[in-house]
Amino acid sequence: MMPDTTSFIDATTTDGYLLVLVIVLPVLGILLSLALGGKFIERITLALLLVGLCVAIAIFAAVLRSDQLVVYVVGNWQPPLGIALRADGISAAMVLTIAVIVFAIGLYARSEFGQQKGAAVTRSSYAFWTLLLGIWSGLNAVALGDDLFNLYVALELLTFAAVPLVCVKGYEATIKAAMRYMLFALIGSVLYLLGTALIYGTYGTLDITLLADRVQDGRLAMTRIALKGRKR
Amino acid sequence: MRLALDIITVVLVSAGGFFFMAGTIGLLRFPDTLTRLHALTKVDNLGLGLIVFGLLPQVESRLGALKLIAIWLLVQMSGAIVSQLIAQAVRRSGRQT
Amino acid sequence: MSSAALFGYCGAVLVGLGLYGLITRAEVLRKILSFNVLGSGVFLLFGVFARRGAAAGLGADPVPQALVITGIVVAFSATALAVALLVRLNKETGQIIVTPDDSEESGEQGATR
Amino acid sequence: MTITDFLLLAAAFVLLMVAIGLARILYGPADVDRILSVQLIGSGGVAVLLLLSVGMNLAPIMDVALMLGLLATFLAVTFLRDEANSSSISPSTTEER
Amino acid sequence: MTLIFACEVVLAGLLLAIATWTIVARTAFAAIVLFMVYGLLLAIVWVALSAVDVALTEAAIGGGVTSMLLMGAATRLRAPKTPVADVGLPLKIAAGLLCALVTTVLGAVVFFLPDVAPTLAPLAKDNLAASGLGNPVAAVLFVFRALDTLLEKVVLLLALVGVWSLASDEAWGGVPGLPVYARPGPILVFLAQILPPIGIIVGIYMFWAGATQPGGAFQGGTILAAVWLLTMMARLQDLPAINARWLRLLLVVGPTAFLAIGLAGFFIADSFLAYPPGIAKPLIIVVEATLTLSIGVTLALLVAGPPERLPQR
Repeated sequence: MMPDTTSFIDATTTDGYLLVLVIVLPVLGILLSLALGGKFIERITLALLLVGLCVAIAIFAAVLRSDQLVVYVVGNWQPPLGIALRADGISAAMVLTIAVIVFAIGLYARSEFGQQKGAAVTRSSYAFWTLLLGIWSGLNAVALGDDLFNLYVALELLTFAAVPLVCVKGYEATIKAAMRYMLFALIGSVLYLLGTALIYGTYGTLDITLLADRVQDGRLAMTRIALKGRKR
Repeated sequence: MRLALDIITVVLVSAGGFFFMAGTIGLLRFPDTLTRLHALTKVDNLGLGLIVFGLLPQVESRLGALKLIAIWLLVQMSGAIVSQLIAQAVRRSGRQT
Repeated sequence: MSSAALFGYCGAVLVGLGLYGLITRAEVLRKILSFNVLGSGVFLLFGVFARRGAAAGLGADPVPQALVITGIVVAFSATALAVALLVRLNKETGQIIVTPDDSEESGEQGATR
Repeated sequence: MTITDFLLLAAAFVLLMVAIGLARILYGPADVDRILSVQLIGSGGVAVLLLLSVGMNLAPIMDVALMLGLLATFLAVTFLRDEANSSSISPSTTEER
Repeated sequence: MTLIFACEVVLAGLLLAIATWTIVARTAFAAIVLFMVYGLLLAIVWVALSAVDVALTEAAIGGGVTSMLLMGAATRLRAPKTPVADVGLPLKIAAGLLCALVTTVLGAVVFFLPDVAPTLAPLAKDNLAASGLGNPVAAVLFVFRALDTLLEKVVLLLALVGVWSLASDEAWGGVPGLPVYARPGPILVFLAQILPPIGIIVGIYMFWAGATQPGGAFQGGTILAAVWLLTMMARLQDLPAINARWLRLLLVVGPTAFLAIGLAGFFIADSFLAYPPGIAKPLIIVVEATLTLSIGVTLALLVAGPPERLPQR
């Protein structure tokens, strides 16, 4: 099993930069879409999705090949002070699945939200492609983030992209559904944050791997069980 | 010297506190919005003003003193303008009813 | 009782209050307001943990403080999105509440362009 | 009693006065009255923060006072703006009950 | 009982009273005014908890812009013909019990907290010099946990795209529907003329001070947003159409600078979002300066809402 955590120092593995890439790529797309006012947004998204798919495959291959975690310590600041991205077998598989599905959605959506050549970008098309990028980024961050608060930001990223997508067509029924979704998401996010606060107040770290080691038997046993899956 | 400054502070801040109290009593006792607004402006002008001047002797750095006065001026000015706006709103609502 | 504990209890009450408002108020705008009260209660708990973690010459642990700042901005974005949805909902249906599912038929009609 | 104690006492007193005043204004009955509270928490909050800043010898608190004073002005304007083109469920200028 | 504690007890009592009132107030308008007072009070509470950075953010965003947003919503909503009924009494009692339980449990958690609190403060302090900043909170935001801050900027932008996406198809690319004065009075115009210069100075000061003492991009940006909104309300300035190029560039300049410097970290420092020693502080200042602008524009546009009409030619 693992050596004692106190002596363990996380290190970025050689393929670690791929984890950053797969989160940053969609962010790049979102910034471009805002800067260009939606011009070429469909082509940009599809191109990024293709690159992202390759990166996801590379991550999966790296995990498969080395049979170890792919780790990236952001800014070289070790947890608990900094944030680490970690990919184990499951998260690598998740990232790959996400990339495949989002890419497929992108291809499929071309018929409905595709841009005509020369025509001004429409509201629904602009919103769809930009928010799709947002969902993709959020999902990747959720799968790779190994920090409770980073996870919170990622979940919010996901929510804020998903809610407007529900009503991107603008029908009354979808707006009602989106409103309901939003209200439940609000409650969920704030209660998640409450849990994060309590965990930080008790254990003084937000890093999930460190937490899994710090949580002692007996107290919050369920949390330990929930976190144990991530333990090496 | 120190003692004299401290006495100035105590006197001015107490006076400021007194006007805060007077303002509150005014808010409690006055019958309508316009007179209550009048009570409130006492708090703004005299209460805060006296407290700021009472605090000045206690601030060591020149920058701190400058900031103190700047804050007072800002609240003073915006308070005066906002009071005008509120009074206008009161008059409008008076016409409506 | 320390001041941290005092505001800790304060935060606990605010969480309860916000939750109560979220459940019982029907108007969406009031629900959003309650969410903000609930959120501030949670932030306050973070603040209490930060205050308790005062060390190394710092008045409070900077990490929870930074989390709260991020949290406040995120909560604001959430409020903005919820408000925009509400205004649109109001424009479509004339309601300021999310009507229960018995009006689903009218929703279907809306969906048929 | 040191000067620090005095300033903190003054802060507590002003806060108490502001609290009572707020309770009165927020009670209404007209919405215009409620807008006065923005003004009161603006100037009262600034006074409390300045007293705390000097009393506890923490200069950064003064920045919070500055922020509070500035934001209170903006907010008062926002409320008055909406008071002006009152519609739907925005402020009632008439009495509630 | 010390004097400072007496202060805090008054503060806590007032805060809870106002919060309760916010929830139970009868009209939405009263609730929003109460919430605003609540937000400003909360800023004082954060000062009492020695978290001045948070106090500034709470006063600016939590109390300030959020109330502006809610107020704008209240004016835009058309009241329904039938009065709105809240849930019935049995459900109210059940909800009350549930919430009382939640409060009790949380209170117990606070009561039974261990004597020695876990903290990252020493660790943050030890690494403060290496981060190149003097303000530990800014160091956490822009150095240690920079990824969170970067993603949070994306969250803000996505929320804006989400808000815009709620426009009607015809108004797409048009002007936001911020309710403006039909005829702003001379007093308001006067205020809108003298407050912006002061606001801009304070905003820049907040961001500039942020590197060494409490303050920073959020707080500065919020003031800029408030100033801009004020001039638009007073009709000194037209609302921009959302497809105006300058507007879009301002929106993304901060996050782009942040991301670009972060990516440059791969090459010039040893990691993504790492800053090379020596020039760390200037780089972070550049990031914060551009972020202040972007945050200001984003917040103002979030308050202004989705586009509602096409710009007049």
